[in-house]
Amino acid sequence: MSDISQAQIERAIQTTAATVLKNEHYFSDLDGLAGDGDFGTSLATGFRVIQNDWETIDKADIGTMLLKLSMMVSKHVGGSSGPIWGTGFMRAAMVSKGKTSVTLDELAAMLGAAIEGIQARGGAQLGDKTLLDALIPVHETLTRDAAGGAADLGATLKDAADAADTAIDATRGLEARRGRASQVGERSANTPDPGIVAIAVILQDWCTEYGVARTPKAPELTRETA
Amino acid sequence: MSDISQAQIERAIQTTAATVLKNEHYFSDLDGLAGDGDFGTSLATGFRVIQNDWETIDKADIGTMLLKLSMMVSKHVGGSSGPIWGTGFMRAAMVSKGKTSVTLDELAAMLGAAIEGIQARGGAQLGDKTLLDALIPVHETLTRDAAGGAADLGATLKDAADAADTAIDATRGLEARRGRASQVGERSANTPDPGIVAIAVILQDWCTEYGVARTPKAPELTRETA
Amino acid sequence: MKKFVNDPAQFVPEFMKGVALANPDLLDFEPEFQLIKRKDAPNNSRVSVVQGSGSGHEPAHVMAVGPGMLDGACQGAVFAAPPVDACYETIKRLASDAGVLVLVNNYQGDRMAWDTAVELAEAEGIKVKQFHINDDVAVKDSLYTVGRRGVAGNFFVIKAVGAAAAKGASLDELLALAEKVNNNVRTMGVALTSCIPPAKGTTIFELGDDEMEVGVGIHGEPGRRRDKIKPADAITDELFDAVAQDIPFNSGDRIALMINGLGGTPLSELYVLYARAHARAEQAGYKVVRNYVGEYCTSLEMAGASLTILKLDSELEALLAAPAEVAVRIF
Amino acid sequence: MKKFVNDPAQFVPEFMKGVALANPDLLDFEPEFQLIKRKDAPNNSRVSVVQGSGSGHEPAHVMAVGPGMLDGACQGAVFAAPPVDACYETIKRLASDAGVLVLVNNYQGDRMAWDTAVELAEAEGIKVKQFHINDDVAVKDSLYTVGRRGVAGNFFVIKAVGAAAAKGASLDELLALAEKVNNNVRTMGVALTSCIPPAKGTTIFELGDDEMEVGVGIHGEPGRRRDKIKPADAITDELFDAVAQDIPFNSGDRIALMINGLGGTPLSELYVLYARAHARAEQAGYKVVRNYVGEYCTSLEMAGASLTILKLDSELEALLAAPAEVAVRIF
Ligand SMILES: Nc1ncnc2c1ncn2[C@@H]1O[C@H](COP(=O)(O)OP(=O)(O)O)[C@@H](O)[C@H]1O
Ligand SMILES: Nc1ncnc2c1ncn2[C@@H]1O[C@H](COP(=O)(O)OP(=O)(O)O)[C@@H](O)[C@H]1O
Ligand SMILES: [Mg+2]
Ligand SMILES: [Mg+2]
Ligand SMILES: [Mg+2]
Ligand SMILES: [Mg+2]
Repeated sequence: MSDISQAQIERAIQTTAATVLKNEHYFSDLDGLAGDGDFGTSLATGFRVIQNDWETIDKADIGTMLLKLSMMVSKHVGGSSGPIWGTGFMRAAMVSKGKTSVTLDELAAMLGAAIEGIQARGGAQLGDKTLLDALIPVHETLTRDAAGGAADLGATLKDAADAADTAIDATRGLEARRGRASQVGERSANTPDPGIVAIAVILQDWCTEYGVARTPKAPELTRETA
Repeated sequence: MSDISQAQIERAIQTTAATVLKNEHYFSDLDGLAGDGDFGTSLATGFRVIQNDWETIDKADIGTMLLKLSMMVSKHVGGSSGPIWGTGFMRAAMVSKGKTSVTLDELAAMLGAAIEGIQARGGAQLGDKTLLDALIPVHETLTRDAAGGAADLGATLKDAADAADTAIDATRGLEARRGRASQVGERSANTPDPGIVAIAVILQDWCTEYGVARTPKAPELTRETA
Repeated sequence: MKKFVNDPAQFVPEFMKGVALANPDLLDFEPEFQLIKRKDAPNNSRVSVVQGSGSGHEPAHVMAVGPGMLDGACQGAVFAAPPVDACYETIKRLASDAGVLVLVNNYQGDRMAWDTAVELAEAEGIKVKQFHINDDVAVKDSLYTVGRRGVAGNFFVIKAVGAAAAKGASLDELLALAEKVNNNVRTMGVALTSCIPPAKGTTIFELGDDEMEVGVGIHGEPGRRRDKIKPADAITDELFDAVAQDIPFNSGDRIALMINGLGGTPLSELYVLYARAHARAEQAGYKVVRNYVGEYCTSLEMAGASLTILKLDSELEALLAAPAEVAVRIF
Repeated sequence: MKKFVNDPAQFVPEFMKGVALANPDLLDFEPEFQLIKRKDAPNNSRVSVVQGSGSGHEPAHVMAVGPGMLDGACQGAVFAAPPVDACYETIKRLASDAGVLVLVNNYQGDRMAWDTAVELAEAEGIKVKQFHINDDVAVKDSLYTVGRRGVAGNFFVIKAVGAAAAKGASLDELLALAEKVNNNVRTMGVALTSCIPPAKGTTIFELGDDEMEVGVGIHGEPGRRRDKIKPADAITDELFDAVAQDIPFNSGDRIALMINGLGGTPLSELYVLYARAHARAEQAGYKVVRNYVGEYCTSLEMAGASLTILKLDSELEALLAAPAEVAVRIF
């Protein structure tokens, strides 16, 4: 399978910004169920800056670009999302320094590094009902597909979106064990985690953007794309 | 026409108490239109005490009884209603001292004294859109009937109720010139004055209590009796 | 009703009891007359400054009792002037050889109650005078009515008079001082919601989701007009202009600027209003010497605010800066 | 939205500007990092005490900056911990030879931001320590989660630590003191309404007209349960029992008792709650040495209140009684 170009990654980031801004209020409403209703606004604040300053961002290579994104997040994004997404971009940047294209293997390594960084920062494990419950399965599909599982990038994208989508319903019943939601005990059960939903929505929109046909499963996605 | 006994006056006062308590929220709502929404509660506070302590009130004669009522009002009723109704009872008491029955002439004199006292206390004149705009016409009917206008007390009651009823619509369009409502300028126009309505409602209920047939005119009364 | 209340009829005595329990060394509470007074008042070497008014405006009026402020205050039910007896007993208990000054907010109910009480007290040889506070510019004054309402400017009259009384000013001097403050202070407010008096159990007036009442009274009385809610700066500008043009204030004036919350509006929003009001004052050439942002004269849980400007001179500046203590504290 | 707001995105910087304009001699404001600091800080002869948290809890946290309290505080958007950069710059600007103590309310967002900022600051050789405040008893603590939330008890940690820092206590002594206060303070709150974050424009949760959220978080997070609104005394009893049984407090304890308003509840109602809480404390044999009734840690315009008890000893009593000054004032 052919490498993933920096242009494709840039397009994915711009798509993500559009998705986050479009869903600002929806993500905040989801965060209101067991949290404090600011998730959408916090993310949107950061991606609005990224979108507005897009042209001026140093894109010498993938790593440089991701480092700049990490700095923008650290400057503008508050709440848990700031440190989490800022750390994620930062760690991904460190393993893509100097590269202007990456193999699927290298992309998986970037996500793996981001996951490790987020875990180190916030102490969450798989099953704690945080966005890691979406990112970790997605990382597995990337590694599997890199090992020859997928025909092309489209198929890989679909596998990733499937994994994130599945995570929504798989974690819905759990009590959160990290993040603000973990401080409300059983009141967090039977509400979807907004971070997991956000990852799934973003990947679904990536599929659409790259012309990959896929029917979403979780109600949060069908509502969203509806 | 036969004299009015103390028993009849006591019955009128008890009827008044029942009317005021029954209309507490309605009177307060009317007061909310151009005022502060406490008229019903203020009056009810006083008449609730009068009702509860009724047996223990010294009723040696009409004057003594009215003086006691005046003192109860001064102790328990706040807002403008306290000084107004307290002064009214007090002045009526002074001209009925020692009496256990009064002629219609004397009853008119009692109301006249109450009106003078209220005017002295609050400085309101006819047309200032206060309960005096009901009491003064009522006083006129009493004097007229006392001078041979009415066949019996029932007819007199009806004349009095008519006068108060008429005052509601006659003053509705005016801007208040005394009381809290006078401090809202034209915003007090086209709202009924709660004090005037209260007098009319009380007289209407006296008619009912004494078996005098009468069809109320003003919407505030028809609503009320509805 | 989204309120912390037991029996609505007991709401006022219950919160007054709380005020007394929270200030055991400072205050005495007499439930029979809903009266709170300084433990150390009256003091025959100085004039007693008292007030009495309807409840629902906390910290006005009973929570404004303390050294350098009021010597005592009685309360009526929510929004109802106190009964005549309560006013009379307040004067009586705080009667001082130096006299008693009653600061009355200009409402007919309060005036009639205090007029009666003062007549009774004078008949007993008590030296007592009254002053009517009327700083609300919302409704144009008129000779034919009761005149303007007394609202948040009340705080400045109490603060100045209380400080002067503590320094031993005479009854006539205090009366003149009250008039001076009242002549130099103006206020206008705006409501975003109506409050709900506990005993009434329903709102006093109905506002649409996007409506505000400009010039509202602190009892929910109508003001100048109903309007659509505007951005905070536009609202502040309207309040500022109405107040500033009334006296009028002039460039070079030294002023005290107050943004008073009506009860349901959080501090953060009050400071948004203050930022604009302060900027407008500077543009107008006023020097903001003192500022007050918080709740001074409220209307239960009404969402809204009022803006007050007081023109200062060296005498008033010193009196406002003088130490004072009231039932409500931060530390 | 019944709020005084211009552009919701500018709500926080605008009210911070108001705070700065109202305290020109006391405070500096840096809009870029939504940071407010004492003009006279840092001072190398004493530890700087700082905080940083989401907005919407005013007067916490930026309005708690002043002599004897915080040296500085940065704010995030409403209910959002400050960005990492703001936390880092706060430490940097208040770096003192004696060190910097960061008082962090125990939320994951705040902790992650400060952890990152502290790492960066330490890498630059700045002496800095953190302490996590977690006084909310609403949700049972658990090893497997982030632990209890930090709410109104925050005030007591700031007051005690601020007073000790002013007296020149060392960084380690202040850390120990913060832990002592935190170990002896407990809080629980109740909401009668949800608030509306300006940027969200809608409520965080939906409550029926007759419902309350018992144990609510100061960001509108769920608490122990949804229930029908009960009489004020019954609500106070539930808060009191939950708090009193947690440490537990014992007969003979000397305590500070706080009734904190969540933003939309008027003072009068808070004193109704205080009256009951004080009576319950006396029944339990506690001696109420100090009391606090008002707004200390709010949730925008949420109608509701929290009850806090702090167990005192002579050291804490002296520190609470020490003079202090903050941006919000009465006089
Ligand atoms: N420790 C953590 N590790 C990874 N993700 C986390 C952690 N804590 C929270 N999250 C994610 O962040 C989301 C909430 O973000 P946000 O609303 O910005 O945080 P806050 O609770 O500070 O308001 C949650 O839905 C969850 O997916
Ligand atoms: N000066 C006055 N003289 C006679 N009646 C008055 C006067 N002022 C007010 N009233 C009457 O009292 C009524 C209002 O009573 P109330 O609500 O107790 O007064 P307040 O305005 O103090 O709340 C008015 O409807 C009016 O009829
Ligand atoms: Mg959140
Ligand atoms: Mg009224
Ligand atoms: Mg009234
Ligand atoms: Mg948050």
